Amino acid sequence: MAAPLPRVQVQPDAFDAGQTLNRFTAMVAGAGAVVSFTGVVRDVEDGLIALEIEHYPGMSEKAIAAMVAGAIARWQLVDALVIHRHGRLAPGDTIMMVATASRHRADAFAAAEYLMDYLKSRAPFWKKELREGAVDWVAARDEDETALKRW
Amino acid sequence: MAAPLPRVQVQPDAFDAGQTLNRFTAMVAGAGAVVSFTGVVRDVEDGLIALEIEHYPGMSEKAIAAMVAGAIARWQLVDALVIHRHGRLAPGDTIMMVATASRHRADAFAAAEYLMDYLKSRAPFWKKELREGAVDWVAARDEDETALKRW
Amino acid sequence: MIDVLYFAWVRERIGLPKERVETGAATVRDLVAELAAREDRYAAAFADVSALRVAVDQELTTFDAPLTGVREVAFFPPMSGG
Amino acid sequence: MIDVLYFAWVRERIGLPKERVETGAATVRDLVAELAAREDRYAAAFADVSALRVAVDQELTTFDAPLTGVREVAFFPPMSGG
Repeated sequence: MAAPLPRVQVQPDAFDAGQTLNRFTAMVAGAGAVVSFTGVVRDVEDGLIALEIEHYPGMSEKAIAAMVAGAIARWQLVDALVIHRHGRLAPGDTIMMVATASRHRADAFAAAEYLMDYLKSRAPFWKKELREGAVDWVAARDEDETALKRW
Repeated sequence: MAAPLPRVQVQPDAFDAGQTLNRFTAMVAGAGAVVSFTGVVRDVEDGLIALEIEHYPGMSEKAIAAMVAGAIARWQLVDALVIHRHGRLAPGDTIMMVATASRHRADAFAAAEYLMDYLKSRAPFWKKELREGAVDWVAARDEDETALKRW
Repeated sequence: MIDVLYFAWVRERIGLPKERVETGAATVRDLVAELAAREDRYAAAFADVSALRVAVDQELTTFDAPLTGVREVAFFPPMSGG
Repeated sequence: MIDVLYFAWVRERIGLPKERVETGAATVRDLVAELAAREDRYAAAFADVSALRVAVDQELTTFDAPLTGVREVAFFPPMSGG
């Protein structure tokens, strides 16, 4: 029996999303519905060399834990987890993952979307894109702020 | 390089949801957002011994392929896949899985929910629950039919 | 000749998964009437068509669907997959 | 004494991630005014506070938040995680 997965992990290290999904699913035996979201550094044609993610150590873990507690209070979840990396990532690397488990698929989907919306705009992470000859901080998007209004 | 995953698989065999998620994610290099849904036989306290899933061979594959095509036409998806098992399953077994990939998380979430709503009510599968001394066909739920109205 | 398929409790009630039916029925509804008139087990299965769904040549349709040129008709309860 | 932290381009513009500040500022806004008056790099970082976000003791808050008893204030651009 593997050790239980922590609900919140903020780490520089790579993680295996598929293995995490399987471990999470095995942990939530009462749930019929498991939803996962995986964010991947886009392997686009505009010459991205790397993504650097800065975070606010201490606050990032607390902020995410509060979001997970908020989701658990609001929907009937058996459990939820969030993993978010920081540091330097290459195109194709997995940035982060959310998983939610519920008896009801609607709750699992809603909670996963809620967590993503809050992570995008309320967790203290900042992305910087490194290209040949250019370094740009990724601006927050208005549509991410707007997405929060539905909750 | 592993063979590409088929978009639709209807099969009696168990499959590894985590490994499928990883293979799907590796296939969709242009996508930033991957959503998965995994349906698991609930390990509840009401004495479920097994779930038997009957399907309509031929139609089930075609119906799911049409749903996936519908999702791809409606949202900006890089790709999508559906795996659905039939035959005898035990509590804790994975029944089915949907995965969607998009540049935008909203599209990936919406398409996964759409596929789930259609799979629940429009794909020719029927579930039978086996308990000690009782065998019951699972009735379609009104709320699943209602869920289709939003699309 | 049309292949008629039954699934889930419809299959159990009628007692077979598939049969070839010689019919001149114009629509699914007419075919149901012919089948229901055969024997009690058919009458029981088709007692309430509002509880049934039908596919014609593997496409979901209504009981008013015409049967001209059709090879396969399937009757079953509302689906419960996913 | 308050620990003041800077992240992302605020950190880069000011040129350091963290400093201890001796201040009698009553609110975050007062602290911003004190810092902006120090040097050009601070003035540049705080030129448009509507482009900034603030956390007090690791909780997101507003620029009107009081600083009584506070140990840590952090300034940063809108977040872009996930």
